Amino acid sequence: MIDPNLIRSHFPIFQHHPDLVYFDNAATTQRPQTTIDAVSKFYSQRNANIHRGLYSLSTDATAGYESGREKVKDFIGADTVQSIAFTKGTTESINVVANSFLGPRLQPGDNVVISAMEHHSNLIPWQQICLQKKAELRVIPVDKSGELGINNIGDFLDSKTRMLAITHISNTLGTINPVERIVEIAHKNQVPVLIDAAQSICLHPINVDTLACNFLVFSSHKMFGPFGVGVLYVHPDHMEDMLPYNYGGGMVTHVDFHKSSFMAYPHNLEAGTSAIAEVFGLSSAIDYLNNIDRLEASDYVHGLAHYFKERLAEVGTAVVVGSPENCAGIVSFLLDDIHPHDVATFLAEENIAIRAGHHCTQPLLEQMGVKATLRASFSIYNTREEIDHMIAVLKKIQKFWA
Amino acid sequence: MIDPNLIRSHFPIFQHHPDLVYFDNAATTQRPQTTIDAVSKFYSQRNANIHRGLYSLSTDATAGYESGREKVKDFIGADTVQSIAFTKGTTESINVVANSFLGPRLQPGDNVVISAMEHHSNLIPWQQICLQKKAELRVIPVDKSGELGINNIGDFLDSKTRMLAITHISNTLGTINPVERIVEIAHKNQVPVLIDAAQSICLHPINVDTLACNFLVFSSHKMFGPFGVGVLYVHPDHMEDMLPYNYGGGMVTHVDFHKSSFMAYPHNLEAGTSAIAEVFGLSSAIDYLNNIDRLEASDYVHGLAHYFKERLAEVGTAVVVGSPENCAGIVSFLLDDIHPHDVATFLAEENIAIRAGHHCTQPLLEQMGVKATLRASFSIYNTREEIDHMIAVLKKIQKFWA
Amino acid sequence: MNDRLKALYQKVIMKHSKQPFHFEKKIPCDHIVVANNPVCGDNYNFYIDADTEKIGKIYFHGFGCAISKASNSVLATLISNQDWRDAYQYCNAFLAYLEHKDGADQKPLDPAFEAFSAVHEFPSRMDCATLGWKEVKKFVETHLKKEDIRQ
Amino acid sequence: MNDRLKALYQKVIMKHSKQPFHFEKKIPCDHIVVANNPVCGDNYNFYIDADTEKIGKIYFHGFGCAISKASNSVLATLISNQDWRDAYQYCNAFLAYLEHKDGADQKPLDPAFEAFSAVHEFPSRMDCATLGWKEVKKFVETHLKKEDIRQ
Ligand SMILES: Cc1ncc(COP(=O)(O)O)c(C=O)c1O
Ligand SMILES: Cc1ncc(COP(=O)(O)O)c(C=O)c1O
Repeated sequence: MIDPNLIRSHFPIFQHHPDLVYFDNAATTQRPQTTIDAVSKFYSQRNANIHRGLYSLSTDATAGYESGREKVKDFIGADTVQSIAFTKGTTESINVVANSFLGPRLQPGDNVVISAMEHHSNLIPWQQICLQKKAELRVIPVDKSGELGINNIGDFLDSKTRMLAITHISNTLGTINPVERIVEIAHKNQVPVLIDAAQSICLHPINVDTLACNFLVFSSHKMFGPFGVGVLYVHPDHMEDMLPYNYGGGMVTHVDFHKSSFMAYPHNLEAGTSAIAEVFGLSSAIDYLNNIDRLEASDYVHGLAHYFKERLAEVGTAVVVGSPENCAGIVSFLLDDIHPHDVATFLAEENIAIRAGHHCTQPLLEQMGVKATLRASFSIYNTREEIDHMIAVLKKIQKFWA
Repeated sequence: MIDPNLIRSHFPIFQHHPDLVYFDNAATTQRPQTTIDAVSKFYSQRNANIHRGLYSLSTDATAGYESGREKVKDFIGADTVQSIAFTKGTTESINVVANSFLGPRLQPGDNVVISAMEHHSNLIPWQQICLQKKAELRVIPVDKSGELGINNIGDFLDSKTRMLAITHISNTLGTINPVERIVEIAHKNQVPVLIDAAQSICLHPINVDTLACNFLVFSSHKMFGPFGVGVLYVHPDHMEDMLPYNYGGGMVTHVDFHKSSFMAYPHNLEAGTSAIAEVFGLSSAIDYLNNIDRLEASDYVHGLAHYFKERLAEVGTAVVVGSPENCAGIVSFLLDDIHPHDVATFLAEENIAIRAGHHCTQPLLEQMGVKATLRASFSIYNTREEIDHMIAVLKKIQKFWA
Repeated sequence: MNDRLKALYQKVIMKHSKQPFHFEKKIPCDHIVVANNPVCGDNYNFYIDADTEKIGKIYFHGFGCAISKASNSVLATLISNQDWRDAYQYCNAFLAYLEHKDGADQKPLDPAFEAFSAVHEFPSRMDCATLGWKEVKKFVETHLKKEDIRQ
Repeated sequence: MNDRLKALYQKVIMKHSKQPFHFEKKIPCDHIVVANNPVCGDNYNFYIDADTEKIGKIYFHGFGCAISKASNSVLATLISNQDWRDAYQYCNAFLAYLEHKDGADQKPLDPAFEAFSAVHEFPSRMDCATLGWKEVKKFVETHLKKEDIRQ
């Protein structure tokens, strides 16, 4: 059983702001003390640069960094630690795949398929490489409920499709896409699949081995880990295809002035000094996640979203945007015709932190016929009482605005 | 006056390893408690994502992040805060300039000029863009002392030169290049200049306004700040020329499925969630540096290097590699024909942390006629006593090897 | 509702936001000035008639929060039919008032500014209140510069 | 010199590193095996004569630390003139001995391995001691696979 109050006690932000109702977990989660300590302990006790040092601080830092890679590998069920590259985050991971993998194999007339619910980070990199290579970007639409017509996905794929990039969970609508089915359909058509796990990695157990996706990307800061680091998983089939992205120290075998040779993936993608302390922090966040039952945790959080939608029905003309059957702990909604920014400002005055805006999904909102929404996104430290509080405040706002 | 023992007390690594002699500051510096606390305090008390939040945690985080930009601006004497983009580090900053600025204006037959003492990070990005665009990479050689013939630099520049990229301080030889003169010469030839300040930013006051360089790049982790963040300074003349590098959230004005428009520099280069806590840490590191007299500090550190070279003369056949007149706190050397790795292992057993290898400057070492060196690099927490200790150990090693 | 909120969402603002002045896509017109904030999604057009002497009527239309709508409504009320230099002075004064520049918050050039006195306490909402004014100010500035050159 | 160092830089190692066995660019030869560690810069070539039955003489040359040089010198001593399968077994046994695999550190296949028993205590030097063995093992493996296919 998830005990939100126990969990809350692990997150020092709530000691510091006892009244904080933090419903902006889709933007970034809070960090448990253990993550924070892992970072500061690294700097206080183990700090050194990695890979080339012969003294114990450096070999120890190197071992810790590489064991972070191992930990990520186990966390997502990858076959080999060589599959895991550390990046700056989801956004960089996707740009790397678009440029280092797809770019060289994309011909004029080819196409790339995404869905209409993608975050800008899983849209623009594909859009731009398609523009550059005169390829076509195809977009699987969403229906009114905020779902993809899974049965039609096959229709978007053909022998010229070079990539299908799709989010596991919509950061705006909460839709959980049936990624297993999607990968199956894509592979039937010989199309490689990138899964954007930014929103799912925290509480949804993912196993890349059974999922069989070709690429998986996510950010540490959305899973109780530090900012500044993320992951790119590349299936062993494609590891040799990954070209370098940035050039610099730490990714070469031999350099002379007029030509260089590069290490194999993942090292060829880790040019320059890595976010070393951040990898220690991410390792610790994974330890934290491994210590909770993530199936229970996601059930708990989905339950909060469900409860919130139920209670929202009481608030007169409030409307939920999208109603996917399979829905994560993320709810977009509108309060009458009050602009989301005004509502968010009122909520903020009551210590309720939620987002208002387009959530980096402008085209999706356009499809849904809205310009901006309020978005409440829940995590394991949130409670029904907090939701009750928000509902009460929403009612007050409505009254004030009437 | 620099009091190394006082300074040492600010760096918790030395409480934890009282016997540690840390002479690997060119690889990464240690962090003062204030930097470490700034990061953990951010996570414990102020953590939120920036830019789009309307609640106070987020507006406060945004303000802190942007005041970090302001602090960097003041630290390097930039005219406007718009000049400062946050990147992953020096390596990424250089790759950005090579691709987002230089790439589109580099024609077949054009050339780019670097020096022979560049770190791989300030070499390979230029080499690769030149290979791709059929342009020429010209290399200003170093002489036996490890200096550039400053009087000949003009000879390398012509009307086809599109960039001069040069390091302020050599990370291998310690050479301090006369960057003011170099910028002058380049500008007389209408050539823009990128200065790699990775090694100088910590203790050498730099003013981009008087230096008048076009680009300046450096990493937080080499100036007492966190890993995972660095800086790209772009002169206002070129801000409009900077194309996006990664695409994603936070850098767009309008997005639809088939085309996007982007914000102006620096925001168009900060796609995805930034290293927010790391910027807070970097701000705090700059506060730390602003509280010491950096001219005195660099004098002190150069004095340590000078003292080390003097004492090294006692150690029989030890040789210093390079003897630049103007030398920072970095010394490369060899002990007889004992391989640097063996020496470094012996030193490590006596708690002396130094690097052995090519220091990401393979072509430079080739020019100097060596394959690897030992490198001692000093900072303000180092002392002459530590150097005495190292000299004693070097003598022991020599004896053992004899 | 706490006092801060009451100060921000004053009656005047609520009224302007619910019944904005000259809220209409007025085409044709002499000039269209776009006020667009990509970060929050606010998006307005100002439809401006003007001759060399002075600005005529200003209409506006678009999407944004109550604060931005009220602020643009007040803009349309105050700047319509102003002489170019007066319009410039008004824009400057409004922005200075909101940003507490040089004690400008003490004495508003126009009493209508006072409805926005609390925005300063909500840094995240400053853009909402100032965006339209900034863009219209730029438009007026460009005209004045051309004038200066011509003279 | 502490005991750890004395154990690492034993007399045998110092001797091999100062006077390596078959340290010579032996060209022509049947095969050249490259052992290159980009991280530390170690760079050796093995010059190997061999027929279908067995490996002949192994020479080596290149640049690296005392540990790597001694390790490659021992390799040249032990693997020269071995039958292919024995060579493979030796390489495996040496690597297992150093990596403490399945208690392999208990009983070395060859007493010459013992000089390297302390390397395990210096994780950053493991690559130095194993690089050459790993590359030669790969070379032998490739030969054996071809054999298997042929049979
Ligand atoms: C001169 C110089 N340039 C560039 C770099 C690369 O910096 P980073 O690894 O932080 O990207 C370094 C440090 O390794 C350096 O010393
Ligand atoms: C679904 C999705 N994809 C991608 C991203 C981008 O992640 P980041 O900003 O950490 O690069 C996000 C988060 O904003 C997201 O929710």
